[in-house]
Amino acid sequence: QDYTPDPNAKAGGTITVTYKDDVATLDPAIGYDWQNWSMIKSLFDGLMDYVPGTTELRPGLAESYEVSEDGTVFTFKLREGVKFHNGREMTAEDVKYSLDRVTNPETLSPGAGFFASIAGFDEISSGAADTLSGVEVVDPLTVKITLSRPDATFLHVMALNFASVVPKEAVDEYGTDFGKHPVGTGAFSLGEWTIGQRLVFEKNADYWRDGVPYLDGVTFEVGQEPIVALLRLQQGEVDVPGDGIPPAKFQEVMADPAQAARVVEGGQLHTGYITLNVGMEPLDKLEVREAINMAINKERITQIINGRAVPATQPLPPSMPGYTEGYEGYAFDVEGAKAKLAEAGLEGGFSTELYVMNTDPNPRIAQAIQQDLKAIGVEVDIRSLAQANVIEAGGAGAAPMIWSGGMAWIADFPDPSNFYGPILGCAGAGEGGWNWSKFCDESIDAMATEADSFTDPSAPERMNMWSDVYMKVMEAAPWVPVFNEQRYTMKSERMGGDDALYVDPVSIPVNYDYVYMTE
Amino acid sequence: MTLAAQTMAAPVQGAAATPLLSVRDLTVSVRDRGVLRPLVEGLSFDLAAGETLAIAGESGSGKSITSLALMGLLPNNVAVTAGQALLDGTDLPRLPEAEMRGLRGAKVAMIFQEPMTSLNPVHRIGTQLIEAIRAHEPVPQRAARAAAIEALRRVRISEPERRMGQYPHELSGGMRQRVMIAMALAMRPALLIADEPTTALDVTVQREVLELLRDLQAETGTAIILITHDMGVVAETADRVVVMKAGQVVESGPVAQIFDAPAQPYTRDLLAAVPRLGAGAERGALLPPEAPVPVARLIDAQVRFDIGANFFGRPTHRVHAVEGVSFDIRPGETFGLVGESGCGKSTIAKALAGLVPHRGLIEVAGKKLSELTAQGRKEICRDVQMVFQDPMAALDPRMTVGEAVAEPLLIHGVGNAEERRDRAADLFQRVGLTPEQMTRYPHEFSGGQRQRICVARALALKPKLIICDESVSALDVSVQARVLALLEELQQEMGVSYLFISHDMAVVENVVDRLAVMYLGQIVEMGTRDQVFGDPRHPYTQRLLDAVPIPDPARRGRAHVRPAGEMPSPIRALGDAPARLALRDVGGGHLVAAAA
Amino acid sequence: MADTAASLPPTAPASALRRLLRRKLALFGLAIIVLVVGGAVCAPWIAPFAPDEQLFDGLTLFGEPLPPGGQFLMGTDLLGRDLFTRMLYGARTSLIIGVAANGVALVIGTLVGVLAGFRRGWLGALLMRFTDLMMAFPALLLAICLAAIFQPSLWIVAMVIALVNWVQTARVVYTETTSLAEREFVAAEKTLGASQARILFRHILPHLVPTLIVWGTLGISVTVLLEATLSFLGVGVQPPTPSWGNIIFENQTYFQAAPWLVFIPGAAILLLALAFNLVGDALRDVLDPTQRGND
Amino acid sequence: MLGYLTRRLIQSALILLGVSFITFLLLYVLPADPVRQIAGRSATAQTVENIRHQLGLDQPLMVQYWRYLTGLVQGDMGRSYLQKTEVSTLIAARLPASLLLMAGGIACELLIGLTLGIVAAVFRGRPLDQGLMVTSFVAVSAPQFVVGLLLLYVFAVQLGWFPIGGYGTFAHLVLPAVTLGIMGSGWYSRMMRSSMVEVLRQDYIRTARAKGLTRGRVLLRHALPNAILPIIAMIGIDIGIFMGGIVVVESVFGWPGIGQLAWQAIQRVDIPIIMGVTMVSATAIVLGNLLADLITPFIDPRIKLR
Ligand SMILES: Nc1ncnc2c1ncn2[C@@H]1O[C@H](COP(=O)(O)OP(=O)(O)OP(=O)(O)O)[C@@H](O)[C@H]1O
Ligand SMILES: Nc1ncnc2c1ncn2[C@@H]1O[C@H](COP(=O)(O)OP(=O)(O)OP(=O)(O)O)[C@@H](O)[C@H]1O
Ligand SMILES: [Mg+2]
Ligand SMILES: [Mg+2]
Repeated sequence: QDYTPDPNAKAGGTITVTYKDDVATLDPAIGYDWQNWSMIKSLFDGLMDYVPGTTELRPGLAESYEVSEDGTVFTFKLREGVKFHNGREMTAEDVKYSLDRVTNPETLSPGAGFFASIAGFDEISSGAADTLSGVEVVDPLTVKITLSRPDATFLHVMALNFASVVPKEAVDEYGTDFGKHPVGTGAFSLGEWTIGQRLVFEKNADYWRDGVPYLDGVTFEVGQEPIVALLRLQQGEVDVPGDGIPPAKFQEVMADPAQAARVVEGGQLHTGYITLNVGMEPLDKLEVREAINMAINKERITQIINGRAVPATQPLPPSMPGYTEGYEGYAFDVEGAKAKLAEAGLEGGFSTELYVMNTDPNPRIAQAIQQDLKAIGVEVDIRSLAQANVIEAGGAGAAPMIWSGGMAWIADFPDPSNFYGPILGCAGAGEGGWNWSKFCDESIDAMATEADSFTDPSAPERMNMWSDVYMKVMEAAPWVPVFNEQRYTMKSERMGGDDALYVDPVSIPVNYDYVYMTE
Repeated sequence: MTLAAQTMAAPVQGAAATPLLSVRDLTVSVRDRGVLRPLVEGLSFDLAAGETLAIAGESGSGKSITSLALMGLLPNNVAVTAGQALLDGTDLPRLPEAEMRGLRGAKVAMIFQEPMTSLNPVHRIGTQLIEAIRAHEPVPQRAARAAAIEALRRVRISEPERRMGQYPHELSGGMRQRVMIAMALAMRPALLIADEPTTALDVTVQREVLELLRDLQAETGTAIILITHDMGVVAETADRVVVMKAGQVVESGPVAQIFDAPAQPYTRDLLAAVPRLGAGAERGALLPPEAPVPVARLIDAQVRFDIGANFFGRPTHRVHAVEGVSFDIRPGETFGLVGESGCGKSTIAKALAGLVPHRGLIEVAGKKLSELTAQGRKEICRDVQMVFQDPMAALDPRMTVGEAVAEPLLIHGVGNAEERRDRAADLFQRVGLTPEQMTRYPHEFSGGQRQRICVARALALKPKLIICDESVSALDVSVQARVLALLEELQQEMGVSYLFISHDMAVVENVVDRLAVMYLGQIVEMGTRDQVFGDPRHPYTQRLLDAVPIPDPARRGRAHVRPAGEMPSPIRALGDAPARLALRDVGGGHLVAAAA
Repeated sequence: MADTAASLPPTAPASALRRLLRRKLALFGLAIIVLVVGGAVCAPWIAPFAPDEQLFDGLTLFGEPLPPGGQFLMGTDLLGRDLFTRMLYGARTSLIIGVAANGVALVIGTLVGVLAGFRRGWLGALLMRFTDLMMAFPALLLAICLAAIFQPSLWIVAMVIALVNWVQTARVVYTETTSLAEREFVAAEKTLGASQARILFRHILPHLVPTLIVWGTLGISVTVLLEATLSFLGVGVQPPTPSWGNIIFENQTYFQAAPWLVFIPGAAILLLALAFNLVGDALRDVLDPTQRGND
Repeated sequence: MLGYLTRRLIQSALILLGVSFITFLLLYVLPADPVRQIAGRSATAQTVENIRHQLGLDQPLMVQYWRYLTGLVQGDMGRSYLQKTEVSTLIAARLPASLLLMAGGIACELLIGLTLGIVAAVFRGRPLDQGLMVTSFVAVSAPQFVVGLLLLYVFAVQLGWFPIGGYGTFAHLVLPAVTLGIMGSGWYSRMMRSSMVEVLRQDYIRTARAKGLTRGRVLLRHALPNAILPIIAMIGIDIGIFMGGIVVVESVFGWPGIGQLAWQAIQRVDIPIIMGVTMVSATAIVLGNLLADLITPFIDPRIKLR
């Protein structure tokens, strides 16, 4: 089930990767950004991992694992001889410590909620306990985790950065600054960090996976405007532009065969959607929501972003298991949409607001949406705001419609459930939740819970069930799924390795552990 | 007369030799909307080494333009269009800028009218002097410094070494002008052009500067072109005179000839207008009687300004600008206030006009200024009006003069717009202007006309007292004479009183009934005009009178009392009030302070 | 002298206008302003398209905007809208920002500066300390917060810009007023019994005109660009309302791929500011009686 | 002098206090909840409440402000919500770069602005003058982002004279500083021109020329120091304007200054960082003004600090 490394891979060399935004933290319990996600992946390991370039689970620090019949007890057998960057050997205690830490409210981890299925989570998060009762150290190389309910996604959760194993002594030493002095078991260790300028990762010679990483190091330069990063790439100063090819340069790059050859395209576990607030007039009417779904010209919107996406029909992206093949979704049909509006008694249309995050291309997409809705008589006022304000409005249920772009759902882990709970389920529909449609259907929720209670996450019945869940969601039309973004990235001439590594669905933008340099 | 003949002897010899500077048919024109308009036309004169030539004439007659043409410093739009000016055979106007620069300061130097603004405020005296020297001679810094100190010593500045490190604003006007002279003479130029070098100075200082120039000339043999409108200065210093009017030479000749036998009527008018000490005798009889209610009364008035700030922001020093001054002004009289710059004359005027807070008692028309309400303060303006020294500065340049004259009426709500306009027109006629001129702006008038406008404005409210603070000092003699005549005429007609402030003793003598002489914020002598001018008792009064230049070349060369340095400063530490001078009556109300 | 005086036109403003019209540069500036204002007002009639109409043929198949020429006079933008149309409608926004917001800022700045400079008591001290405070306050942050707190609309944005931009004007005017207050004609006015208000409005304000013209015209581009920055931050005028500034900011990364999207509105802002400056300069000279006869 | 300084410092402290309060208040009423940002999208209501309590954001405004203020006085600017790092550490790491850039920007705008202003004043009324004044308008109206990219493209990519972004050497500084300075240079050239025109009219300039000094010397030694006086006060004001420009310029050139930090913080309502950057920049502005006031007496001996 494991990965066969590239036979041509050569060891050595240091690559340069750029990012526009600074890296906030490398603490795996806290980091939840576009840039630090893949960095943390290379610095730390969790019990579970993915096969490079795919969404397939494989054991990480766990050598093997067993799941009880009812799917509530997971017993992980750890690898022997895995060392932290500080030289100490990793043990089961560290696993327990790490899970306790990430769920402890004082850590302020944004990922704590992922571990809600572990027994004792409620106690620790309310402060009643300071360790997870469900995590037991059986022996130095065995950890037993008991869940309070079956959770099919649990193995994915254990592959999340938040589940990374950290050494207690290092956390104690640096306290809250651990994020600036990360110590893990990963393929790379942090060499130098000049705040606001660069981070240098050094190869972990002692890495427990043999043969990797190939690179001697990775230099991340932060604070680089994407356009400038691309210029530097063209000059050979940069190997991978972390933020991808900027829209403004896309055509230029694609028009030049030499550059186009170095562009890598891949799918991404992403869906861009419009939320329709079911709690607000007149969006509370199904016909209206359907009408809006039918009114959006997704092809045109895709064109606006230079075709770097495929029109979406449903919440799940095509590469996600559980995706319903053959489902057409709501077809673009202006007349049909008008008819639906008429059905709802709104022949004359109505006016509403569309919230959108204010970075390109989102306002442009919002304007395209606005124009589409105008065609069926719906007047839309665009509220283009900073991310935080949009999230606030969405959480408070104050926004009739929100275009998700920029804050959109990129899956935390490749499982269909990840697209449901917080953004479509009742759990997220409360005040402040991320379910901005405030859509809450108990019966669908029940189905979702059932699907998640499977022991085998990839059981076909489970996938069918999820497919049904999303089909039901589409019937209620709380969203307009607009497109699934394609990842387009670029690499320098000297970069080698499978293209899949450059569009790795979980390690964005590059799987640093497996790429190599050709010269 | 014999004396005059002697002084004339030298220039005649000088002129016979080859002249140092020979100006022939010099025409300077301004390019105005593409048309050349001459500012100076056909000017010719010769100047020998060691000789002093005075260029006299009313304001705007082209005196400064001539000197700037000789220096090659004409404004961009002005140029020499004909004629030549040969300095030792070099034609100055045709010299390329680079060569001209070499001459400037080295062979031809110039002193300007305004000592206050002619030195760069941000550089030390020493720096500016050394720079002047090193601009022409590549001497080392040290040698230049020595030369600069020597130059300062030559102009008799006290403590020259210390002055080198001082900034212009730390020196008095007279000292600054001496620095300018030192700078101009540092390279021992063959020709020195002095454009109104003493106009901005006190009489006492003026005397010193003029004497200094004369001494230095005797020492270095520099030829001097002295530009002035003060005929007294001309008479006392020049060998020969060129009288200009509207860019043209009216008359030229040796000084005695011009003064004794002016050929042209313009020259005669000019001379006639010059106020002379002792010429105002006929006024004495008109002395108004002491009235029960004076127009203004000051008893022990004091004005102090706090300056400096210590740690807590409290003042550390105090300017005792006016220190216990008492006098009163009777209805219909002209009361004079004289004294050197900074002695507190203007401050008294301002206190009377309510512009600065005072202590002691100041009464106007029987009302105590310090007890007035805001309304009362406004009312009092109807009784006291002021005419400032610089009419251009005192008029809002963005307001037509008609509006300016009608403004006090508007402020005090007199009449409607129509009536106010009529009244303003009336006032215009009163001061000798035409009502048609009311729609014009101040800059469109000559200095004398502007001052008339100010007078008209002051008259608008029919005040009882008009304060004239140096109101005629900035005017040409002929214009000055006309404004003075106007003031006197108005007084007879309307019975208004004047507080006449001036440093020009000759003018004061001609117009006042009574006067007070101020020194360092206090009155040192007070009495009727005859008492003070006829029998000056206080040494300071005597010195002031002595310093006045006499427009009569025959009387030049008389011995002068050399003044004893600068006037002390009125700035004193807090709590260190100056000693009060006690005034003693020496008879007939003639008060004199005991000599300090 | 008297005869020329009689021939002078009786009313100053009329003659000022006439003299203004005599200046070629001012005329040029005035023409541009008239053109822009006219374009803004008549946009619905002139514009070939609706301002937010995303034309199907306005984009290439790859979603690229079209360069100027042909059907689209100034090309199209990234959404396939006609840039010329958007420039016309954008002129409305930009005029409001550049003229109204900037004008209000100028007025506030002038009032504060003049009051502080003229009334040197506690009021002046208070105003100046407040100005110092505002100066120390990062303007952009203030704008962002204000605009986020109030829902951004054109007029809110205009007010925010005005509230942020008056500070420099206040400082400069303050300095100038203090020196004006020392001028002798002000003392002369006091001796005439003129009220503070009269001195302030009749005698001090007119002298500030040249300064205000300089700051006012420079302020046009500054405020127009500030509005754009705010749009960029999501707190400006909301899309799809065009403004010259936000057209630039929307497209600035495309300045190589689609230069017209940046340079056309850029040139428009420049031209507008320049036009106001030309007129302002001329107006200053014309209003300044000492310049009379020099034109 | 000492008294003056003390008074000014107290005044500055009061101004900073005012700035801190207004900023705090504005951020408090801002319709965006920092806790949501921290908690992330998968957080439960419990987690959100925990975080809110943990950060003391459930306290009343004045209590929060007081806590911030007492911390600030002790040099504690709090911890970033999202980076979980001391704000002081973050700012300290980035401030030198920003100060350097700012200094470079000021130097640039003065160099360009003053030179153009002087040249325009000398050639006043001529075509060169008019050309320069139009140029100054272009400079003021040019969006910095575009200017930055343009300069980068021409001088770094095409000509290769300077590195493409980055930080470290003088060569790195040139383009960002020029970009930052260009806008200001437009202002300065206009101000310098009018100031210079005024000074060139002064008597002492005539005196200097009458001494036979060269044109250059008259301009630089005599006119410049006087003309620059009103401009010095402007530099203080400028720092405030720069804070806006710095965000753009830093991001174009990958300059590791506080502008980028502030930008990210504003986007994500990281209040401690916003407060910190605001306080630091306000301090810079206040000190800049103070410095400008302290410098003037050295250039103009007539001015006495009181
Ligand atoms: N730059 C200029 N452009 C146009 N006219 C000028 C210029 N400079 C001076 N004039 C005019 O030239 C004439 C002569 O001026 P000038 O300064 O020589 O007079 P003046 O005799 O020195 O007068 P004053 O006694 O007031 O100094 C005046 O009418 C003046 O208006
Ligand atoms: N506002 C003020 N603050 C401080 N000192 C002042 C102020 N006004 C005047 N003085 C000082 O008061 C003294 C008297 O000044 P004043 O103007 O009355 O003199 P003056 O006799 O009118 O001189 P001048 O002949 O030069 O006009 C001077 O030393 C002056 O510097
Ligand atoms: Mg003159
Ligand atoms: Mg005086």
